[in-house]
Amino acid sequence: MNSAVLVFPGINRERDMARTLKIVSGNETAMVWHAERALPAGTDLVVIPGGFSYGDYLRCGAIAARSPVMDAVRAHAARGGLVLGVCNGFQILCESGLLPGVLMRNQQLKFICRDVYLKVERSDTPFTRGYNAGQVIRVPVAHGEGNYVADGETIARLEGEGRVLFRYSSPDGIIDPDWNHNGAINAIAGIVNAGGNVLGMMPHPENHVESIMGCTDGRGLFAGLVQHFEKAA
Amino acid sequence: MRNEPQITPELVAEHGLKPDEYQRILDLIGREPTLTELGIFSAMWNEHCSYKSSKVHLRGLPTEAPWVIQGPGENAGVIDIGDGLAVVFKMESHNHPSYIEPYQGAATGVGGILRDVFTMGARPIACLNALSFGDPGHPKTRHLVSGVVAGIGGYGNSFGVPTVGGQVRFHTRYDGNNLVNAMAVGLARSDAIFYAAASGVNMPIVYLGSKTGRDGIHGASMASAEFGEDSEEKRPTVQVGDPFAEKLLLEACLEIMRQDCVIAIQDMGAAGLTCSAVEMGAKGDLGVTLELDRVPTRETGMSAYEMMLSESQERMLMVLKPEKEKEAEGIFRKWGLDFAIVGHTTPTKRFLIKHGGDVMADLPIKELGDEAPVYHRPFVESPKLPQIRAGEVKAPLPLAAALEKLIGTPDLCSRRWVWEQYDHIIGGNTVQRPGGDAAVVRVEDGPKGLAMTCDVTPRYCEADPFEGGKQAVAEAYRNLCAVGARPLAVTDNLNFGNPEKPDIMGQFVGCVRGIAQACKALDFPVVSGNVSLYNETNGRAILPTPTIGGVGLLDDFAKSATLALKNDGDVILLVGETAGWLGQSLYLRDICGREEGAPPPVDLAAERRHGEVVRELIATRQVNAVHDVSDGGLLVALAEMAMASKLGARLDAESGAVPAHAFWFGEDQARYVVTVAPAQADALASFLAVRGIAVRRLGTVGGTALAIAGENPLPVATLQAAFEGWFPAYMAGG
Amino acid sequence: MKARVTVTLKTGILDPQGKAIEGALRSLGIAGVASVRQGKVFDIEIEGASDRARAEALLKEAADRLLANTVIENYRIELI
Amino acid sequence: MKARVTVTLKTGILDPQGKAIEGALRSLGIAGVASVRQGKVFDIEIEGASDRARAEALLKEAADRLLANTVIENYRIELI
Ligand SMILES: Nc1ncnc2c1ncn2[C@@H]1O[C@H](COP(=O)(O)OP(=O)(O)O)[C@@H](O)[C@H]1O
Ligand SMILES: [Mg+2]
Repeated sequence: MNSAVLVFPGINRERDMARTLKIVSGNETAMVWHAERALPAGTDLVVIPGGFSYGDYLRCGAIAARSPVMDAVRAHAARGGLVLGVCNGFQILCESGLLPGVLMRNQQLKFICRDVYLKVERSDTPFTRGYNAGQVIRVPVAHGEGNYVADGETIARLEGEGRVLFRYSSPDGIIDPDWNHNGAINAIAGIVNAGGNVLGMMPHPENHVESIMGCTDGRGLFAGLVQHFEKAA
Repeated sequence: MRNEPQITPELVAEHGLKPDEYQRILDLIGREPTLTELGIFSAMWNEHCSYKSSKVHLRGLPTEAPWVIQGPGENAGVIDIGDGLAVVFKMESHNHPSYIEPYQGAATGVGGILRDVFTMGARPIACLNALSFGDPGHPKTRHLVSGVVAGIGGYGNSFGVPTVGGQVRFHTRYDGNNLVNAMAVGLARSDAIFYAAASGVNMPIVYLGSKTGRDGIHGASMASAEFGEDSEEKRPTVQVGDPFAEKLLLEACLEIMRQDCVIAIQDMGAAGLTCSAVEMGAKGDLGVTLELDRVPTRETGMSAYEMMLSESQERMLMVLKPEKEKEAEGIFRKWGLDFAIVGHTTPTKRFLIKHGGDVMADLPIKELGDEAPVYHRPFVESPKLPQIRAGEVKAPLPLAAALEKLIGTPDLCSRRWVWEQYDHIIGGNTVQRPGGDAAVVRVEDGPKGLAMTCDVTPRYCEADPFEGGKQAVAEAYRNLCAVGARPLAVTDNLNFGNPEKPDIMGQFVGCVRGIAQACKALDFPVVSGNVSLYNETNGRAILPTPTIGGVGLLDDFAKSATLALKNDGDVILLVGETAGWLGQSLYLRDICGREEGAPPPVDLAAERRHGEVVRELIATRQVNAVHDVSDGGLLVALAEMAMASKLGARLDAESGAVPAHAFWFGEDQARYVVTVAPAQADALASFLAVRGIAVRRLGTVGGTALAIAGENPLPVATLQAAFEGWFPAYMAGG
Repeated sequence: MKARVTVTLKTGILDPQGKAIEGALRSLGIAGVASVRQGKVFDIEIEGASDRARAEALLKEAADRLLANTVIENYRIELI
Repeated sequence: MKARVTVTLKTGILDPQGKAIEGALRSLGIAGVASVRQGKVFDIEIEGASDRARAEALLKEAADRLLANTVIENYRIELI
């Protein structure tokens, strides 16, 4: 799997992401500066990592979404290439129009860093094939603006088309406001585009791949992607 | 030189200079200073920059060890951890700014300390913070807690460093003077550490980072002035932090350092351009000429005075290798940062400031720093307080009820509300998150790990500064040992009241002597630090608060110990002696309503012996859980171990000479609780006994309650509710 | 020339900040506020003199392309 | 009654957001913007009818105590 991690000024989880990709795929990852206009040849997976691109100023992800490199990402996505946006990456994908909706401030207006539980809704996607449908995984969140909002029609479409891949849940997979730390509509933690090849999610699976973090539940996502490309090859 | 306003006694006083200090300036330069010069002197000679009240005492601190690469005197201390790696760390206060504007004050405090660390060539890998607030009932406290915590998180999260530990306390003596002590820890290659001293004549001095505005002019003087009723009026000096700019500055600086462009580098902290330029010149025995017309400004019409004293954030000064100028500039432009050559080094040892065609200041550079006044301020030792005898303290509540109450008090309850606002996992190296004895962070890809902690018990320091100073160091040492780390070095942040008062000066001197003695005894040198004085409002000082930040090393992070109980049936042992010391304990204060007595004495030899043996037990995997005993005593420590695991414990009743409440809640020092598999319990106990270390069996792990024989069992869930409840409920209150 | 662009949330879009402020005002004992919605203003200095039409076109472009997320926000431009 | 409270940074206070937006506009090729400073607006609905003086007092209190950080910000109240 050839992956490219985008680096915008203010992004700060690019090293976490690159390390994880290396650990799981065995390959080095290309780090792509925001001012680039093309992705490295042969890129299978584009990853937009977490952080505070442009300080989260204006709106999270707004300025980064308008960088030169994003045109290349749009083209990659249009060709059916896979794109993964995590946290700030999710925000950037929404701001760039690759995913619908927007991430607003957390309901209680505070930044929250903690482990949360995610219910994996489907396993028949390249991003979730490493999990079973209905499986609950534990991964950390670290964000102040992760409250997914979209208009009713969009939500209905997302739900109708099965495009919600991850939802905040209790450890037993129950969807319940007490376990939805940021107040997202329908406890949405991650969605894909209509083509199913662009995933945005708020939690950080890349921080739960090594046992030193006390949990490796995030590994399945990356392992699944690696499998996906091995199959394809 | 340009004629500026005549220097009047009022102007001198407004600059925080005493008449005799002004006389000293006149003697040094042989003429009346210009206003810009007066500003420069006031910045260099205030308490914050010159350490004039504390210097003579700080000399008593041990600062050396074979693993110390750089002790106090640079931007941060540096220690060697082997494998060609060094750890760079320091702690600094931003107390006054955080009271005036809690969010920005705390945020810029974090920004400042991060800059200190990456200025030396290190990538920051962790932050900690020690916070002291006024009484929870005080009308400003909630607002301050909320702003300070958000500010620390706001800066660190955006910058991208995990905030992994710290302390939070409440006491009415911080009502008008909350304390924000921020610590940053970075990692560098030990052969690529960068220093402030300039070298070479006619070398370009480069200004980097954000533009200069009128922020925080007089910030450094403010940090050295006592608050009065009018403190709210000092507001416009507040600085706003830009963590985004700082992140860019970090990446640009590290890149420029890798390209071997840098001769000397100094961040602009307190008294910005003045302090950084003087330091570079003075340390390198060189003069410095600055051309202020070249300084990037974001406001029009800034005077030389304003530029020299501005405390705009996210700025650096660098002496560049001339042949690398273009390369360096390219790197800074790539990161979108300002880059300007604003001066050069000279052989004259003069600090020359030019602006608009005029010379605005022409001062002897060495004297600005070295000839700052040094005071041997008079001090009186704090009176010794009587020892409280446990037998004379009545127990107002049964043990379980007292525990349930204590665990839900502001000082003992969970700090989750605080640290969940900090990204404590970014970097993917946080082996032990907040909530344990010390945070553990993996070093690069391992196997080494660094442990870090912040500690001080101000009520002990107030009751007995010397013992309190010792205790702060001992507790930091203990917290590091409790996770299995070898304590290497400390940074300190000495927060006190007005040093011109002999009793306050006595607290300072006592604490520093205590710290010095403990650091010597524990082989735990001080490599960096910061002093914050004049923390007083209307004549009332804070509790003496010498925060100690400790750093320790684990050879294998995977072997670090945690406090959570592990297995049903494990035997619980107490290492160390229990006399039942209730003086200054939280039990005495929060259960009995008495803030009294002498604090527990610290036996440094025992601390060292016990610490070493606990480390050995952890390294050889003989123990399953480890926790030190500190605030709240033994039963509180056991409750914390139970809550971390949801497992309970069955404890034997205390049947010895010590009254039960003193046994369970006394705050005797040098103690650890460890758990061990039942089959090894006897062997372990005799192993310790053979070494002359007091050990006693407390009971076994099991059940879902903390149950002392003969007492009501306290369900762990009940404890947990009390423990987790206070902070969110308090912060939600209106 | 100076201008102000005001960006507000479209009706129907949830405003968690506004909600929180309502609650905070109530707990401060400031009664009588029925609702709060938070928006942004951008005070913009435009280079050169006084071609109002050009300035408006410029601001509209800035608002459409960056300052507002037109999925959830409306904006208004005022030249001062 | 409806009101708008506009909160802006005091002159001289650093506005990192404004600075970043300036840069972004420039790199989007939107030329001609000399400077941007960002502020907040609060659109507030006040209960009850039309005592303007009372409403103003209420808004002033809300601004002083919560909506604005008067250390670094100014505010303006408009009743609509
Ligand atoms: N301001 C803070 N920031 C981050 N973590 C904190 C803060 N205050 C306390 N903590 C964490 O909460 C835990 C308990 O703190 P404390 O009671 O001071 O520990 P100890 O008694 O072991 O010194 C520690 O892990 C500490 O790092
Ligand atoms: Mg401890």
